[in-house]
Amino acid sequence: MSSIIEELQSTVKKLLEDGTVGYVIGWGATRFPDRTTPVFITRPEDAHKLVWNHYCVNGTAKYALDDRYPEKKIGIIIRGCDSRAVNRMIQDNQLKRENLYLIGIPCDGKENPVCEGCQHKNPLVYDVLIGTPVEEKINPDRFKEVAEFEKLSQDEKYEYWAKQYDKCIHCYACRNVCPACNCKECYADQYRVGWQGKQNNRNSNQVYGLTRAFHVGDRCIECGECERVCPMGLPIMRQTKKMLKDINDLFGDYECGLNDSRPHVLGEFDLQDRDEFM
Amino acid sequence: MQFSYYPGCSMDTTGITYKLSIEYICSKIGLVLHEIPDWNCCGATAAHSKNKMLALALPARNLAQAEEEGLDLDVAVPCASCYSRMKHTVVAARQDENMRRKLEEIIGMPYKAKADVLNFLEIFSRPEMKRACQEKMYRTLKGMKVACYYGCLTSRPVEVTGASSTENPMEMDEIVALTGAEPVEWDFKTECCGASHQVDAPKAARPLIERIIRNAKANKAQAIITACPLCNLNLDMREGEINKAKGTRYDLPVYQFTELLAVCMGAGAKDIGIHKHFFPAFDLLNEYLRKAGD
Amino acid sequence: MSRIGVFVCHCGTNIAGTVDVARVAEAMKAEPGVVFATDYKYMCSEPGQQMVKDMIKEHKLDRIVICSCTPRMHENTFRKMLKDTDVNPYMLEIANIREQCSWVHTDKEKATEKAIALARMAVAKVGRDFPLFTSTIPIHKKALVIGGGIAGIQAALDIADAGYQVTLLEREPSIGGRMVMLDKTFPTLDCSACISTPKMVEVSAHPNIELRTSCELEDVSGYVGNFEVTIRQKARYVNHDICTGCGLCETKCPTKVISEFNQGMSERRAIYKSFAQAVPAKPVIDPDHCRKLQEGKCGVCQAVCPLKAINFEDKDTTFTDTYGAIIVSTGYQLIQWQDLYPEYGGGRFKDVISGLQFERLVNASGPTEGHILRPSDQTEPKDVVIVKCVGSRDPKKGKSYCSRACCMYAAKHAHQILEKIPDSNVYVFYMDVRTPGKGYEEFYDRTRKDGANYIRGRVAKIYKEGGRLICRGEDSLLGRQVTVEADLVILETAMVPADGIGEVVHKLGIAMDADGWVQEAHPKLRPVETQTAGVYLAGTCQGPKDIPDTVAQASAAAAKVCGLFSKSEMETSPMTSKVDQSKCCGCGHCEVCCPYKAITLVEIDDREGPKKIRRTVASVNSGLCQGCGCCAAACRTGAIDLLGFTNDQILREVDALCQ
Amino acid sequence: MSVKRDENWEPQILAFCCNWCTYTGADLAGLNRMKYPENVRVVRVPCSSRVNPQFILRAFQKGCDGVLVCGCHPGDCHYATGNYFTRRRFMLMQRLLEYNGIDPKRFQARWISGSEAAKFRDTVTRVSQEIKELGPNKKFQEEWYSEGGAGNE
Amino acid sequence: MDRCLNNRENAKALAARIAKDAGVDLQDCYQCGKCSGGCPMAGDMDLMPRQIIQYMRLGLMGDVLRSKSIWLCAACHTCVDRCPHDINLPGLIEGARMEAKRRGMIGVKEVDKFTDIFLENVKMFGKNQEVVLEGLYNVTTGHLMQDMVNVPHMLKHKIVGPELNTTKQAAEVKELMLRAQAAENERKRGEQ
Repeated sequence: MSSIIEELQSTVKKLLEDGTVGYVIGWGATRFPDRTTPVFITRPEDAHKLVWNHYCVNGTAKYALDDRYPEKKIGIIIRGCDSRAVNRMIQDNQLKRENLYLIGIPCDGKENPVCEGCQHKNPLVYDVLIGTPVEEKINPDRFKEVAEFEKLSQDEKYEYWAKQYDKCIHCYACRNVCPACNCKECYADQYRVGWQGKQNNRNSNQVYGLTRAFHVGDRCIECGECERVCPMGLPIMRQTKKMLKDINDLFGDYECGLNDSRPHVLGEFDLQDRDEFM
Repeated sequence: MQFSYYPGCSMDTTGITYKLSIEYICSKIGLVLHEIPDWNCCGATAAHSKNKMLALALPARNLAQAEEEGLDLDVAVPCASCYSRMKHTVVAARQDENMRRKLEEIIGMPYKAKADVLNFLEIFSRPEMKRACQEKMYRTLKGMKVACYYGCLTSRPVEVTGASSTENPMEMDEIVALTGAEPVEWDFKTECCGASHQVDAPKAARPLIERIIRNAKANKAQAIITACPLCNLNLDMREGEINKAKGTRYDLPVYQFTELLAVCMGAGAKDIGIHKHFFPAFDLLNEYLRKAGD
Repeated sequence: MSRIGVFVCHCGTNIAGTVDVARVAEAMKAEPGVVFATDYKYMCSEPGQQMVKDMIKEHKLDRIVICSCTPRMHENTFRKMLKDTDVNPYMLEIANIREQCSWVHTDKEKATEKAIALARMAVAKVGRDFPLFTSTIPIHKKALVIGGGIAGIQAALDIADAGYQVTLLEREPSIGGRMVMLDKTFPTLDCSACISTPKMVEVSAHPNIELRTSCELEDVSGYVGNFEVTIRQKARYVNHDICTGCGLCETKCPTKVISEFNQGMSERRAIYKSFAQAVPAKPVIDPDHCRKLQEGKCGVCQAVCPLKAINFEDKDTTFTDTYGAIIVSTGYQLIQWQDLYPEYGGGRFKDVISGLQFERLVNASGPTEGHILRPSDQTEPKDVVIVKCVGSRDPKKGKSYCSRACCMYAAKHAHQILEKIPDSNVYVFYMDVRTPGKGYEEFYDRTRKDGANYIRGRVAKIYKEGGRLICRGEDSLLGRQVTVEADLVILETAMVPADGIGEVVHKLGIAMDADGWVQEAHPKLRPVETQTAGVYLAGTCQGPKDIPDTVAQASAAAAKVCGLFSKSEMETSPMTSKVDQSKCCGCGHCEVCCPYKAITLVEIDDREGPKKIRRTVASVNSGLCQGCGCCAAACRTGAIDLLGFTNDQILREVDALCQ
Repeated sequence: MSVKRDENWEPQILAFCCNWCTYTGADLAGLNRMKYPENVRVVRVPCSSRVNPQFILRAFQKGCDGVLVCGCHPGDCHYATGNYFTRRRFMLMQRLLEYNGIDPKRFQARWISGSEAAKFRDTVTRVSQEIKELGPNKKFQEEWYSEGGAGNE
Repeated sequence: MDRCLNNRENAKALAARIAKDAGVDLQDCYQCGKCSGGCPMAGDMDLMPRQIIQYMRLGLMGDVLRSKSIWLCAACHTCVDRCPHDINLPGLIEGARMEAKRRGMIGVKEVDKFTDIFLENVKMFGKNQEVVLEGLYNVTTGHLMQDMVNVPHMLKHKIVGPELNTTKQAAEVKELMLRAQAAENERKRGEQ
């Protein structure tokens, strides 16, 4: 591990020194040994502040959205999930590949339950790779949780979700961290059109939850950031994964953010699609 | 170049000329064949007409043995029928994980379906093999017109064999052309010779042989070339019978393509068993070797 | 605050019989924004309309709700009425309380409640209406016809005869297409060239037709009435303004090339006219085979040309013109059967030919001057096998569709052989004989009586023994294998779209079906239109068909164009999509689902903080947009919205319904 | 959350109908004086693909007991391809709603052409009947939870 | 025999099962006859390959199971290779043959005998012994003199000899065959 950190730090240092990138997004240490924080390294001499350990949980890619028109390339240290986020944001026309310098780093799972089911530990795109690729494993249980939940009765499902949304505090952390949530102005903030109530009550939260699921479900890269940042511990992925599962069942194998993923599952169609509305 | 090797039941008997000529070529070009230690019959037509699982399991035992040896080599199979059965097994095991596990259970040993199964046409079609053969050939059969007969099982079903063409393949033509012989254009390259029914339904199956020979003859071939012990035996053994029964005068010796290669590398008739052919096969070769020598 | 007027129609007793119209009007008075509400016997009548106009003045109404019959009936009537007032015609909503209320319900109480709900929805929606303005676009009365086969020729002539200008585009050096290659046409056995060449000449002589041969479509932009089309004129190396078509150059050219027109069965020169009756009747140089252009040597044609019309320096040029309408008539070609059917020899046998090759063989101006001689040895075949459905009705190797014309021309070929070679035998292998056309079944009957042997089954293999071709198949009516020895085999091969159709379709923004045929707007009701307004189609580019159908469709397309050209300008609906670029993030999800390619992503200048940036946003071409709103539902931000059916309006309607 | 069963209770059903097929079909039903329940209200949209899935949520929120989306049959869309997108969107939406506890009968999509007046009548009659059997929708409704009652915007 | 086409549900179910096992949709076939036209064995068949599909479609399974054709198929796959609908006819025939065998309906006894002897041979020796095979076949079918003309040549050139070439672990092969039979039975049951 330590040699990887050295390799990482020296790579970043060199990139900053030779001016390839304006700054680098990565992880830095905090006062707690089991916490890291996202850091923006702007000077070569700060490269040593980068860390790489079991607690590098934050997604790095979405920060690039705050600097869509950079003068120099943005360096991002990306794991498998971050690389899928980059791919997705490029497919959504939000980032330009030429504005990014991707420092790939294979990841064998972090202090985050979502990592257990990860099928893409190695970055899918990168300009430079730190360390050596790790073995990938197929997750046969990708939709197990959803499938289990589907078995409940309608009322049980409703009650479950109602309880969850009773907890929701409408903080929008899930939206802010999600790489698929990249609208310029979220529908939920458009009070004039009145898509969405401002109140923090069960119904308003339910509508937000479902709308969000439908808005991002077809583009969800399964990074699990939404659940990680949710202060109330809502199982948000369970909604988006339902969308993904149905897309897989109905429209063929689909995983988002891969190099060859279909960009618009809902913006395309097949004449042979199943027809249930006859 | 090295391969695991599954000879099949007829290589020591009716396929003897195929075996001898392959061995001769191996010795010349340094091709190494590792025979699978304790192989068994592939089941041929019999197994798959009675029992689907058996038809997959018999070859699986052989392939598993090849894997067990740990040489990590593809398996070379001279007989088209054995090739087809083995390839069926590989394809089935690769396509369906449950099937692979089931097969392991039946044969009682691990089988990962890693190795490919190759017939000798596929092997000799490789550029490096062609080059190696060409280097060792100093005789030529220039001008000898031959009809290359591929048979059904090296080409069909195409999902299993992955053949480039099921009607007019060219691999053997290209290999045979290295000897100077001239492959003719003809139309029965992949028509069935009825080998599986020559014993149990001779009346129905004999005409299949005749129409192959007739078309080869009509397209001015002087010999038929095969790449399978069964096809070869079938055509070779029955040609005389047909002449006798129907009063025809077919005069086409039937060679394995490896025999032509071996002869051009210097093999004598005895070395590769030219005299073991049912239909006289020596004179034609001799004539062309002489012509070229003059 | 809006000032809404609500007018409830009795429609005699049609509405008032089931709905308490007075109560509806009364209820509407309580709705926010409503300043006036009343009921009246016939709103659509002259006095009814006058009352609306009067009330607009009296109450300074700025939005109108009419509760009456379906908007599909009188929405336009009332919009027209509003044109004479200060109210914008699009500040109008109609509540359908007849077809969807009074006529389908019997309980007066419940029907009245529903009518009130429907009226309330309309009031809610009209409150969010804002003025929209139709624009008119001028129609440029000149048509472009792409493809100069019989379909293109017919369409061009029809439009030109109606008095409009037409440009006829053809990529080959001559117009005429496939039809002029044929010998006779079924079922009447007219000489094909005799009926098509006069039309070709007419095209070249017509004052309203600009003939552009050796030309290809380069680029298309704009929309109905105003297509900007760039056309590439390929280098011909012969100045057609000077050339008289004397043909001296052709006789002196030393290079021989396989003739495309005679389907590979004769030769032409490198400087050539495709065929004797070519239009224009002037040669071009085939640069791929010309020795001067390839190797820099020769130049004989230039030396012999008495008018110095040869110019080896000729280059491709492009020119741009504006057209009001476009007809696609790019036609078909035959499937490349050689690659697909190795069991039929895969092209190894010279005497296995396609139906089109046979047409040339039997044609008096063809390579054999109309004597049926087989290609291998120029002898007269005695036994001929005709194989139908080669490439057609074969989902694995060819196309799954039926090519429609082959049954008939197979019968025609059989007839021609039996007529020209009296002691010949013809065997037709068929799966079905399809003769749905005037005089077609009779023709098939006649061919059988001529002596053609019809064998029901598909040929499995064609092989050669002793100089003869042997066709083996099953006669499925006998239930046994049959073999037929033949001197000549004619394969009636499938029609497939002409090469390059994909590019044309892409440039025009129209659609193609799975087999590559151009997609019509509606298979039954709009068979010659495409989804793009102003682009029509004719002939086999839309699917296999025979000559009568092709010509009929060409005339139909021409009629559509003439209909469009009969007006000098057209009104466009203002109810199109509109992008709020300040909200748009440029993700492009709207772009991919637009069926009209009306949405494009463009870069605009913007600021981000102090920085000047170029930002990508969606942009709608309102000339192309047809107002379906698919984009609006795809947009997560709601940055793109459909005027007349905005998100805001529909949400209000839903809210109003549930009050 | 028990609600007393009102015998005279009528469900509120909202039907989004495309202008070219289903809306025309509904008009034809009127022209033919066919009868169907009064509780179905139609919102006219140009194409079924105009219907944003959020409209459905809104309808439930505001108290609808059932929602229908109707358009042209696949292949017959006035705008060529709109209903293929509708099909994809609402197959997913229906499943997502079911997953959140809404009975799929409460949200349905149907293809009804301009000539299928009888199909329109039968569809809305059946849907109305089905929803009547399900009883009032209590899920996702604004008024059940908001303190200020309905219409609190 | 009653040739009425109605009420053939059982036979149609059997046909459907065989078709499913072969991965065939019987309705794909439009009876073009390209299969029969190219079939090398068609000359001696009593039902054309094309007809087998039509008989199965109509539920005339008796005719199919009784036919010689299902025993004469050489499994050369020419039919499916040329079939415009890629119909796995050899698969259908294989299924029909197993079903016929199960019911003791042997259209061509010699073919059945030959395969049985072949497999017995493998069970006994692990490998197939051509001499034993041909000998046993001739004896059991009564075609005593078949192919005997070639024997002198073979003996003279030592193409065949008295010594047997067997798999050393022949017992292993035998067990394998028993297990395969059990697996096959299980597979069949699973389908029904």
